[in-house]
Amino acid sequence: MELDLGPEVAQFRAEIRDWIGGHAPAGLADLTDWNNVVTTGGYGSEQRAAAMRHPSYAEWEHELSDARLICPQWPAEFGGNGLDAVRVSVFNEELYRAGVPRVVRGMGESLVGPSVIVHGTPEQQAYFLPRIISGEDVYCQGFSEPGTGSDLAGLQTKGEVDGDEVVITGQKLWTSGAARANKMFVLCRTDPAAEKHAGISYVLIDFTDPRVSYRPVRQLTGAAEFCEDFLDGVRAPLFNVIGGLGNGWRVAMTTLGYERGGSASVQHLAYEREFWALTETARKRGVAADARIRQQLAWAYTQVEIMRFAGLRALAGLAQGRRPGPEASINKLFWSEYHKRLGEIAMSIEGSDALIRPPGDGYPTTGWQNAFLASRAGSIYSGTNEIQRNIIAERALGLPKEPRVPA
Amino acid sequence: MELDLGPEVAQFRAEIRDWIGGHAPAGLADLTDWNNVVTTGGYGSEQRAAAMRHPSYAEWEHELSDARLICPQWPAEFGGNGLDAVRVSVFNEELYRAGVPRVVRGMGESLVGPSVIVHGTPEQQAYFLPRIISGEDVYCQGFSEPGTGSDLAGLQTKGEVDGDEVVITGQKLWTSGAARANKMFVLCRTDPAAEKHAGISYVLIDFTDPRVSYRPVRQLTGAAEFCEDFLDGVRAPLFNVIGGLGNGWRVAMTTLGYERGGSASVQHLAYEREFWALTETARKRGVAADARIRQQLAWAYTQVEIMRFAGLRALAGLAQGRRPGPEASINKLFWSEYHKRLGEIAMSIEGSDALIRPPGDGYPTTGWQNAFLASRAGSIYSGTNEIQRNIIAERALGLPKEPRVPA
Amino acid sequence: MILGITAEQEELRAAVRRFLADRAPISAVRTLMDTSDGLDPAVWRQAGAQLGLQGIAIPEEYGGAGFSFAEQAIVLEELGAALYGGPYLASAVLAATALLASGDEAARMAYLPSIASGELIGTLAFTEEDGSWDIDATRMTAVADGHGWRLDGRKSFVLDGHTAGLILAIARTGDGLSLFAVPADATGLTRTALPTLDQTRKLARLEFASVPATLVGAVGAGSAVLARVLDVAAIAQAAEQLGGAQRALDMAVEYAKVRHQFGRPIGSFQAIKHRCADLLLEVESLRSAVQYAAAAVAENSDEIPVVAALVKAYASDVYFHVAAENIQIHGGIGFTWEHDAHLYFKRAKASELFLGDASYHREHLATRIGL
Amino acid sequence: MILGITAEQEELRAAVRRFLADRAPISAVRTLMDTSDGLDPAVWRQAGAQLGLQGIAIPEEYGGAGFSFAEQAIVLEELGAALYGGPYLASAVLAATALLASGDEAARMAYLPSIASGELIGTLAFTEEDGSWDIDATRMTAVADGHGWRLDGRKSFVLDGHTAGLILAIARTGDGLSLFAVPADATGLTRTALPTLDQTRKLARLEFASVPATLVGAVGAGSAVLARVLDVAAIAQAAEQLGGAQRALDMAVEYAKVRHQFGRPIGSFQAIKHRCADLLLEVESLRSAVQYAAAAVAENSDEIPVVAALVKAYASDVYFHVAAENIQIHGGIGFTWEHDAHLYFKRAKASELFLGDASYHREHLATRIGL
Repeated sequence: MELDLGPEVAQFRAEIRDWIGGHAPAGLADLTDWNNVVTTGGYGSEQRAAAMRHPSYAEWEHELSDARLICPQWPAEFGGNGLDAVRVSVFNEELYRAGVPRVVRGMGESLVGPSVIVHGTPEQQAYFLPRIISGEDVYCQGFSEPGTGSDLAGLQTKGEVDGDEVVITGQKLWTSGAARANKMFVLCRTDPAAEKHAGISYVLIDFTDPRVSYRPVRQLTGAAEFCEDFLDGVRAPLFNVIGGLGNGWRVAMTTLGYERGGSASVQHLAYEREFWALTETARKRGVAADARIRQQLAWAYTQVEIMRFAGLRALAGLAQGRRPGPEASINKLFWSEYHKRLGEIAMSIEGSDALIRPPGDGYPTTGWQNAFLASRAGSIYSGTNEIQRNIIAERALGLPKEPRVPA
Repeated sequence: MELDLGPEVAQFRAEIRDWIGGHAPAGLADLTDWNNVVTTGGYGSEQRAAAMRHPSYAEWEHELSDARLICPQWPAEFGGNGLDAVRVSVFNEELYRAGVPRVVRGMGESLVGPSVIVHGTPEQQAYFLPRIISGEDVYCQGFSEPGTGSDLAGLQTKGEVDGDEVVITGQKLWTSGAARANKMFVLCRTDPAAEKHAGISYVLIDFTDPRVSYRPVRQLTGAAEFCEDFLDGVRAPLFNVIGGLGNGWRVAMTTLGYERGGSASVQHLAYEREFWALTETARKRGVAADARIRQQLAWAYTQVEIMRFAGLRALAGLAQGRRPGPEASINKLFWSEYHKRLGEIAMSIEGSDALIRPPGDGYPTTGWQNAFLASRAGSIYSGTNEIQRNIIAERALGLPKEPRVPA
Repeated sequence: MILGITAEQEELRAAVRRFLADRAPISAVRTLMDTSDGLDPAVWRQAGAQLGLQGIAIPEEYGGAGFSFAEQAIVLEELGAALYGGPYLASAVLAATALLASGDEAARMAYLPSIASGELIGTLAFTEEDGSWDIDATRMTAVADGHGWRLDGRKSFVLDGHTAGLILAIARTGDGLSLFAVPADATGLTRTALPTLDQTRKLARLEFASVPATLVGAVGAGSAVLARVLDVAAIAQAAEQLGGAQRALDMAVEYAKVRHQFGRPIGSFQAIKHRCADLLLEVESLRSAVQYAAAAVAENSDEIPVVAALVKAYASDVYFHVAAENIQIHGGIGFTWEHDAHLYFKRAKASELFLGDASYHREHLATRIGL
Repeated sequence: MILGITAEQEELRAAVRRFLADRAPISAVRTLMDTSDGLDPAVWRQAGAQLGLQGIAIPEEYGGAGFSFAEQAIVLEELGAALYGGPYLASAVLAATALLASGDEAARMAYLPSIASGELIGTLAFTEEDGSWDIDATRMTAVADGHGWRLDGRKSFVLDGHTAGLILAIARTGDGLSLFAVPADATGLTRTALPTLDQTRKLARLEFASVPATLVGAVGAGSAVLARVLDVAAIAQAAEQLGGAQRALDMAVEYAKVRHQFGRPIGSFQAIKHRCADLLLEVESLRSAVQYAAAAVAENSDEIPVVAALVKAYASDVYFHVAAENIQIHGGIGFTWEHDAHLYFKRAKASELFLGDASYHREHLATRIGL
């Protein structure tokens, strides 16, 4: 069943479908399962990379750029198209239908841009935003540190103001996309005397600076999608401090609020495809008639469908003008717990064969082995599920916070 | 397989088996599934009551009394037999083997007696202990209050010292066996100015006092096994304060330490019987071949067997002189969570028939319905499972306590 | 497909909630649960005449309000939240859906207007004494005599079977299963109220000894009608379960905020707090599923068989989980008869078992998605 | 039955633990897991010659130390805790048990002394390419020629099959399954190391092309021998799983005490604390079950088949649960290759799947208790 979002959205859908039909290079279609990257963290980046290597990609990028459909959710005054979340979803759906990738600007689009739009000065907006849209500036995130996992505000990276510059020294962790980035948005402590959440500043730095070094951190999957970064006196002009010195926590929180959105109605697609692949595996292995396996697959199907239903409901709510509630945290909890279980079901279905990896150097794995292993990260990164449960309990249910411990 | 507990215990077993064989009235055997009462809270009290109504019961009580086998774990100087936990277990096993009930003195035996033995004066010991052994004094517990569930030390019942008496006023809750009791052991606050855990006293009161009233609290099972008690200026001589004024918390904690013990190797028996009854039900309903039901029954069997294994291991540890560790909390968590799940499995097996109760006034239930409903209490009473998890984490694993909140 | 809740639907929800709080509060539920029919006729009539609840999803040509199942799902949710014990599911869902699905215009005209108004209580008798919810489990026979049909056999677990004025029964003919209408006072029909685990929901056993009956729809069309009714009933039941689950969660959260232990509200302890968060996730997920399933019925989508099995399985798990945790979070007081937690707990278990449990529906779901 | 741990057993445990910490620490495990045979021969020889670990449960008349399986279970537990990757389970359990169960005195005398000393590594090849752990799944054939027997077919998932000097293989003869001995250098035998999910545990595929083999025990006695070996192996595997689970829990608890977030050790948050308590319950329960099961083997009790299925199912669930939670409690660092948490996680999953998973063994258990 297709969602009825009212005549205006229907008209938008018709127009954007027309536009895509008229402009998308045929050769790009089906090259990329682009929506994989929305939630499953890293898994899918190879498909995206493949699409980006395609000769038609640049042409498609150009078309989208001309139509202001890169960062299309940004307000028109900042180079976007001012699409609301409903229209972004429709845009995503129509791209998916046409089988072409959305051209995204990663964390520049989803995190840095919104921060600059909300907290930046006109001069900062004029300088930083066009470079994100054009793809000139590619950002990676410098928030987490070895000592700060869930407790982000406990960060230790120093930012010393020296004249009209900030000099940043410290260690960051869990940076994805470091190799592709030329910029990093960093949280650092510019006022060590201030209260924990105060005294933090949000700074954009040059990631190609010689005082930046990084090394990949290998994960249990065998891949190394994250990096550990060493900032050794990196200098950035005060111009690059967003929201002013000491205001970084607020800027970062605004940012995080924008981290997920517009993907509601396409998020389930990758899981759906994965589910059917697993049923196919079960059939091939002759266990699709086993009552125990059937129960588990029916359970998994239910979870995937609920993602679809929840996405449609969220979208309908947005179309009716509802402000999003705790959906982001619930959604994160839901898919990450689901995917761990799915990985386990896949191992059950694979049985003894799951014991054996494909040959090759390093630690190559089968798709199911990788899903099983990679899924364990879902409940850890981007706010552990323990933190998500706190957020849900406090914000959606109004349960009291953990009492503050006297320091 | 039978546990080898060494030659001394083997000799004790042979002797006690002989003695039971020579003294147990034949008519009592198989009348009572006496070990049911050990853990499953109330369920089984009818069987015990049936045994107590039997004409041979008094004769058996007399025999046990002569042999100092009532409260046999109490030291000989206090009228017991000084049996250690291993020998109590063996005693229980041999009674079970012979099919005769152990004559127990309820909370007088398991809670009050040990308190008086550890904390009482010689005069108090001489006065209170023989009355428990003889059955003259039957105690019920006055600890919990409406405002204190897990947080027992938050109790509000007042005990005002007036000359050589304590005058007790307050409300108690969750008293089992109130109708059979003539005494109550009460925690009350004799010093309201003292710190929370201080200022509490442990007092033995006359439960037949006209200033005591109580009413049954009906449970969701339809039965009313617990009472709510109103103490309205009940007077007790200071002689009845155990451990001295303001020392009640320590006395109560000692008591609770004795609450479980000696039942390690017989505890599983009731669950075992219940398990086989459920498999029989599954067979009759034709679902014993259903792979889903088989998985659940195999799981349940595993849990019951683990109770047996854990009991044997605990007993072997005691025989080797090990001090008990966190077994009591683990055991409580284990059987209560197991039994909830077992109740649910029983409902699955009963299927539609579980929707229908037997006819009759009140809320009569089938055995499986009762198991299903009654099982929900197991994770609440006698220290909620949340509290048990705290105890296990702190005492067995050494994890830090919840930080104290500034009041 | 319309999803999400419109302003009109919010008004409907508020009106139903007010009505139930006023006329069928939990005190009334407790009084009625001790009676054999569990029904306050005045409240039932008022629900029909004043609010039009029984006929909300019945087309206007049959005397209903002509709203869609999306609206009826909201009514069901509120009834579930209030543990309403009257024969709504039996009459306004089972019987009404069976009549609509039968394609029998005469039967529709004969019964639906009075079902819609609440004057007539209908039910559907399909389960028999073996307790199977399978369509093929029917053994009751229907034999044509000169004038019409005669039913012989037994039905059990019939929702409000002893209270209904009209019993629609599934019986086996030489040409397959067929649907029949039997008035409550038919000769040869014996009705026995059954004591229920969930006292707020009434069931009956019906014995048919050569009971005269009227065929509804075509001979042999009963399987298709029953399949449709069971799917819609599963979704309706899930809507009720959602309402109950939401209410039980609200109770638990409310208590966790006010109950203090160790100088803190117990809801500030993660053991309680995180559990409530998980329950909210489940209830919100169930809400999404119920809204979608209701929309599927409203649109008569071909997804109905799949989402029916899916949502009934999920709702059964979620409601039971929430209702059980509600007792645990309340502690001792939650285990008492006086507290309402057990009423939700028993309704949760009973609605899980009614129409087949979660495992049963997951097996159906597996089959229906082609496994 | 002797239960509980004696002082001698505690000494044994301490000695094995010291030995492993010294000679097979996790750094060595990591080095060896990147090799194809996963074996440091010097450590292996020392374990045999100095500590007598390989022969601990082998009777003295066959060159063993003549202790019981209760002692061997302790060794296995420590090996599991250390993620020791050598062929202990293959040689000292699978091969030794098969030889003992075969009743073939000549074969016992021929192989057990060198297995006991560690000079010979044996293994048992029974699983084939379909990955089934059922006794009846064997398709490899053994045909008698003039001089002896010839084996044809394939084995897979053979534990240390490429490292072993002696392969005991189950093959189908006209008179049923039988056990055969094949030296590693036999003509026609091709051995291929397989890359494993759990790199600390090595598996191989073996191809037999008319390989000459010696019959061990009676023709047709292979089913009984294999049944016995599989039960003992399940219990041995469970003992290893216990060791791994205990170590993973220790890691999690230790980290929860030292890792601070929000100004507190994370182990003071109930979300972590209660989870650790639940894990301890599981590990302690598993310990009780493993001790009982080991005693059953030591006494050759008729409870073996039941407790083997029971303990393997339970151990598989528990170890995986603990190993998975260990990663979660460690957070990001627990997801890295450098941290050891993943080694336990992979071993947990691999030992769950090896010999059949929990569901498989619960089904066996159901059958064995007469369901």
